[in-house]
Amino acid sequence: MTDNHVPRPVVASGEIAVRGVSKSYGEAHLSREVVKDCDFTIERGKLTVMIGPSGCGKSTLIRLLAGFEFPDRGQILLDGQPIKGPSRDRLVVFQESALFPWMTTWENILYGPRARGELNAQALEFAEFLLNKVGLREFRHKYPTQLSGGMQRRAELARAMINNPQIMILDEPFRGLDAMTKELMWEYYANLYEESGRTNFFVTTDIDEAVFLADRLLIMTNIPTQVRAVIEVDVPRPRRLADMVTSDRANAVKMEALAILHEEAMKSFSRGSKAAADFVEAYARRSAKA
Amino acid sequence: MPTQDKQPVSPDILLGILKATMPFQVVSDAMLRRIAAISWKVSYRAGDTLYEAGGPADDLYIVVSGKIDHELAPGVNARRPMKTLGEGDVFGWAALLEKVPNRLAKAVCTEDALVIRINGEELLKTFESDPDAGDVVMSRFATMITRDYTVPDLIAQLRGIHRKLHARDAQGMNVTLYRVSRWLKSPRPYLMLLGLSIFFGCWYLAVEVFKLPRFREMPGITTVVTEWLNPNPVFGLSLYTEEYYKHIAVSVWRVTQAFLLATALGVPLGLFLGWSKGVKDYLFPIFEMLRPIPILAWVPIAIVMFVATESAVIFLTFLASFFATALNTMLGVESIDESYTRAANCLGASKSQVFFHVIVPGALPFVFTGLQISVGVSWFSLVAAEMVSGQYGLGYVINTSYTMVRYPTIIIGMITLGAVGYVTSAMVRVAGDYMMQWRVRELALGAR
Amino acid sequence: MARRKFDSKALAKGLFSILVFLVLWEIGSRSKTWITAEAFSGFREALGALGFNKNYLPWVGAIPAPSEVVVAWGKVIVDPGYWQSWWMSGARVGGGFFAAMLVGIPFGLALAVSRTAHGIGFPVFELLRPIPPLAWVPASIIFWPTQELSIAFVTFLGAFYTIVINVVGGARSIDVRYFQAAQSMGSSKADIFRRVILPGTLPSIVVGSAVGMGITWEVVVAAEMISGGGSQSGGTSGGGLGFFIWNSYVGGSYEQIVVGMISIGIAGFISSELLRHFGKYITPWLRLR
Amino acid sequence: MSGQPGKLPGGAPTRGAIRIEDVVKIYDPGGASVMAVDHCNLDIAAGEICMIVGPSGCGKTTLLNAIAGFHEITSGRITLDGEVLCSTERPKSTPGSDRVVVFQNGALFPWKTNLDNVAFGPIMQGKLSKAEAREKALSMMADAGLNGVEHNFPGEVSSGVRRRIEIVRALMNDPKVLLLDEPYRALDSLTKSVMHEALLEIYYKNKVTIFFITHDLEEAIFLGHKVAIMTSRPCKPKKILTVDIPHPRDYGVLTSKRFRELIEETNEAVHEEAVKAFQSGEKEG
Repeated sequence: MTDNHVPRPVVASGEIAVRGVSKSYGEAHLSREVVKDCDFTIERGKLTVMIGPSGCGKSTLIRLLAGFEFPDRGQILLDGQPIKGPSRDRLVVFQESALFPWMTTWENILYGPRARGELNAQALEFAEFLLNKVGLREFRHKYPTQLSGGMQRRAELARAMINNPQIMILDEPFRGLDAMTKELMWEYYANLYEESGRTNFFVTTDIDEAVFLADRLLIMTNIPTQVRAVIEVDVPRPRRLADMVTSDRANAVKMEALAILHEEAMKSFSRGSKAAADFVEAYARRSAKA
Repeated sequence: MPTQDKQPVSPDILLGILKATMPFQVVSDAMLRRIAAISWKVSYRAGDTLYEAGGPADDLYIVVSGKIDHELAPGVNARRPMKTLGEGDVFGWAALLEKVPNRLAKAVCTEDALVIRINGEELLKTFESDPDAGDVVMSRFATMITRDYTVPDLIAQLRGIHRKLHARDAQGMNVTLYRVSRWLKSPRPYLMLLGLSIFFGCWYLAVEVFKLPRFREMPGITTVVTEWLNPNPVFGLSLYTEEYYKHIAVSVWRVTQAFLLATALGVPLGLFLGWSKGVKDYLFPIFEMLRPIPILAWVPIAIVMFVATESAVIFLTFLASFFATALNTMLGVESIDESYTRAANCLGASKSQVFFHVIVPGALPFVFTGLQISVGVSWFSLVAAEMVSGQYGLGYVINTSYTMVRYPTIIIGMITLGAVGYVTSAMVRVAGDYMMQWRVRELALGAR
Repeated sequence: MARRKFDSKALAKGLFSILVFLVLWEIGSRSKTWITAEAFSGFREALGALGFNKNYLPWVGAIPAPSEVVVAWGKVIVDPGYWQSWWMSGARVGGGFFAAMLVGIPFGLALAVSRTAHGIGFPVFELLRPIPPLAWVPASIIFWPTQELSIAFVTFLGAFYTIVINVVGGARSIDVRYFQAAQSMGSSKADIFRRVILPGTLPSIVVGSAVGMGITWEVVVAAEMISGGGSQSGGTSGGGLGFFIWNSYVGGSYEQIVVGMISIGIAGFISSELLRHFGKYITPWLRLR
Repeated sequence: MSGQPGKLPGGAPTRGAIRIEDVVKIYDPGGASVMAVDHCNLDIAAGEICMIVGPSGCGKTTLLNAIAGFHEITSGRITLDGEVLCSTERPKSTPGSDRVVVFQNGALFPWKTNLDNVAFGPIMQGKLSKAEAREKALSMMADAGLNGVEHNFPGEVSSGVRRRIEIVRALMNDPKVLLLDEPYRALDSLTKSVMHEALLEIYYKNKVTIFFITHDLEEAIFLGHKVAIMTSRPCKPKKILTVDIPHPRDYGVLTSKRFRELIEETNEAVHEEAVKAFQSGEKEG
């Protein structure tokens, strides 16, 4: 199926500028700075990948970008306008599936249009198109628990794309899948991205995933999070896994990134006691619920 | 005697030194700088005695250069009492022990030495201000002492401090005050007051001011309170009468007996039901057959079966608790991940060891959930049993007050019952927290 | 939910042990002296020293044998009064239970959704909750004009607390990611309530109502016994199963007590099974897998 | 060969050779009759790190369970240093502290402190007194860089630390073989790479035979002396690869030429099985 069959608006805008953003959590003297003076730009139409040690505050950054929380200092600008709250322009695909367990695949995909009262023929047609695209046609009436891990992630991608967001924000979307399924998902996702050409912001801890997907790689420091290095991954698209393994350029990027990440990971590792990051993660989860 | 008096050290130099010592290695720079602020450098000549066993344990020492002979007093029971310390070694850790105000060892300088001295009290205070980091250091001290000196006994004391750090973290004045002030700033206390005043206000207005149709017969709040606080109660029961406490005591005693009996029988039964499929196959059907019968339906049979009313009442109270406890214990055992028992098998545990080290502690969270429910239902059935057949007890008070038309006493009985019931279940909760430290600490971290 | 495997061996074992139980019961009650206080006479001295009284021990001989129970049941089963008791109790349970659902679910949702409502309502709720429902019986008799209503009120109370607690707990434990996902797809507050909070709370409503149903039966039986079985009638008819038991006791027909107990057990079992199936039906996403 | 443990400092290990001969495992032989392992043959030398790679649910864990003694086999034979663990005649081996398992989701007892967890084995076997076991545990934990967490409960430390503690707990018993069942599956990949180095470090000190199950080819080639790529259900070796990258290794290996060549060489075989498993998984779904 090709694109001219589908009623799909062209995405033209979507550039995020993060300017001197800081954020801390915790009470009184127990408070900890999780993100500190963070500065970077997510360029229009590009796939920017952020990589850093686990629990380094990447998820906090995502909550800030999505508008679930606000920075203590600094600004986040979307096409020059500060972000005021969650919006369908910036769609988040979560780490581990956030498909509504009480809805079938079909209902999940249609959630966005239905919630906004835009459930029309066009939306249905687009949903049908997406369902085919992610290969879940036969599974439309299944509940998420009946789908395999890989299928859940695909359903989630479809649920996000039906909203035509300016920017897709993905928080370790393939975490927890086994290595083999994961690799299949990468090719799949890269393909979707290449077709749509919209701005994507992808967060991961997997170096292979990062190098394979990224146009631009942001490497973050350990907590408090800052941008440690930016690497442009100038490997031509479309990319295939087999080619990436043999590509010298990809390997050079991997080597460079690995050296930095290894150092950062070691830093967080040397502390035996529950890492500060774990504490902050836990705290953030708790306060988000309360 | 030191050849030189205490002199301040530059923080940067000290940072380097502390980073090279085992207990302080992993501490953040910020913390190290704070430690640097309470540290002094002191030089000794060969032959100087730094301290004798029994002397006051004030400072902690770190060797920068030179050699120190460190000999633990015989009373410490160390397996390796004598040790020569050099660069990077830490000694004088008696200053950090809980119950030891005095030195445990003798330290003599054998080669001109430069040492860093840190006041133990000050150091502990620094740890308390950042319990997370303090914890790591204390723990590393414990490791060091066991490894280098082999005196496991002392570890307990370090651990005591380490626990205290935890406790202080939770109850620390600062945090508490901060939380209280935040609570007061939030709308919650005022909403709570509003809610309670609406409730009591409605009660007052409906019964005593407007005398609404059906409410007129109900005892009003002022009547209840004056009766309750009256030294000479109109209906014979108040905070000042001996009777009142006797009823409470009788009810509490009955619940206690029934609860203890239910726990003593229910927990083992539940453990076996969950542990052995054979036991479960045989016994569980009988259990399931009897369980749907409401406890109160047992009342007449209980009266018939027991000659003494007292034991009938306890039997009924026991029965409800027993089912709750046994069932939850069984579920608890069944919920234990198979890999725990497998791991124990791998590590060479016998069947009975698996039972006591894995099954019992693993089921504990569910057991306590069961006990929590069990207290609740035991009060529930006690009240019913006392109402139907009993002399004394809060349920009896409520029922007879009705038949004797002492209406305010009914409400007094109800309130007392609620309060006593609340206290007993709180006690079970506290006991559970005490026995399951690991869960308390996990939950405090928000780990699960 | 795990698929239940039909295990014929386990079934045989279960039937065997139930049979053993019944046989022991039969023997125990027929012998009249077995497990009596007298059988323990050897221990009496020792127990007495510990402050025990022989009267503290159960006397199985006082309980009618299973065979007698079956005979009594055969007689009662043709009595329309017995079936009317079923009906009365069932109606009371149903009424109280549905009232509790009707009030409890919206109340619980309000507490869960609105911080203000929670701040005002929850402390009062927590204040009243430790008072066992049966302690309300006399107060309820005084307040309500008819005895029927007072029984219904206590029944309602029994299920109400459990349902509210479960609704509040369930709504609060919904994963934040679902809210965030919904928000980032542009849902309104009303939409989040309808499409996320409601279905997300449903499983705990089902659990809460199952527990609530159990409590309802307990309360109904007790209330019927305490208040003397409904307004008008005497005899076996009309008072509900709780009164059926009480009346059998007063009338000295002990076989009928056991018949009543078993009947209530069956009734409770049926109602909780019905509820379980209904719960499965309304939460289809939990049924699979 | 440069990849052999014999080249390591401290002499060659002499114990812990596992031989798997013609092992077959059929679940529910009467009814559904699902074949999990099909005539599997595998030789693991003493002190070797053997990586078992295959898609999830292919039957790798069945093999591990047979060695550990959690499940019986249908036919075949498994020996450890020539001693028969299980065979057609005696289908189930007895779990013992010479073969310790590190579980996929971790099985540190949450109700014991980390120290007591590590000290658990010798105390249970009655080999050491409580105090002695604790002392040994402390020094082993310190050697593995785990000081500072001894008196915490497992729930209080990060998952990476938990896995290291679990490995130390296993090594406390001086086992012949360590059986690891996808121990790093739940960790993120950066922590994982640090964990790999930590595991190798421990291995260089103890040189115990390691039977390591994974679905990650990179992990397998990075750690292993030998990599057995298994077929999707029923499970048996499809290809056995000897990794000739010299030990000791560090993360630099990941970007070396030889490493990439090995990945390339095996990628196809693994990918094929993955797609097979993926598709059959979808059908089941």
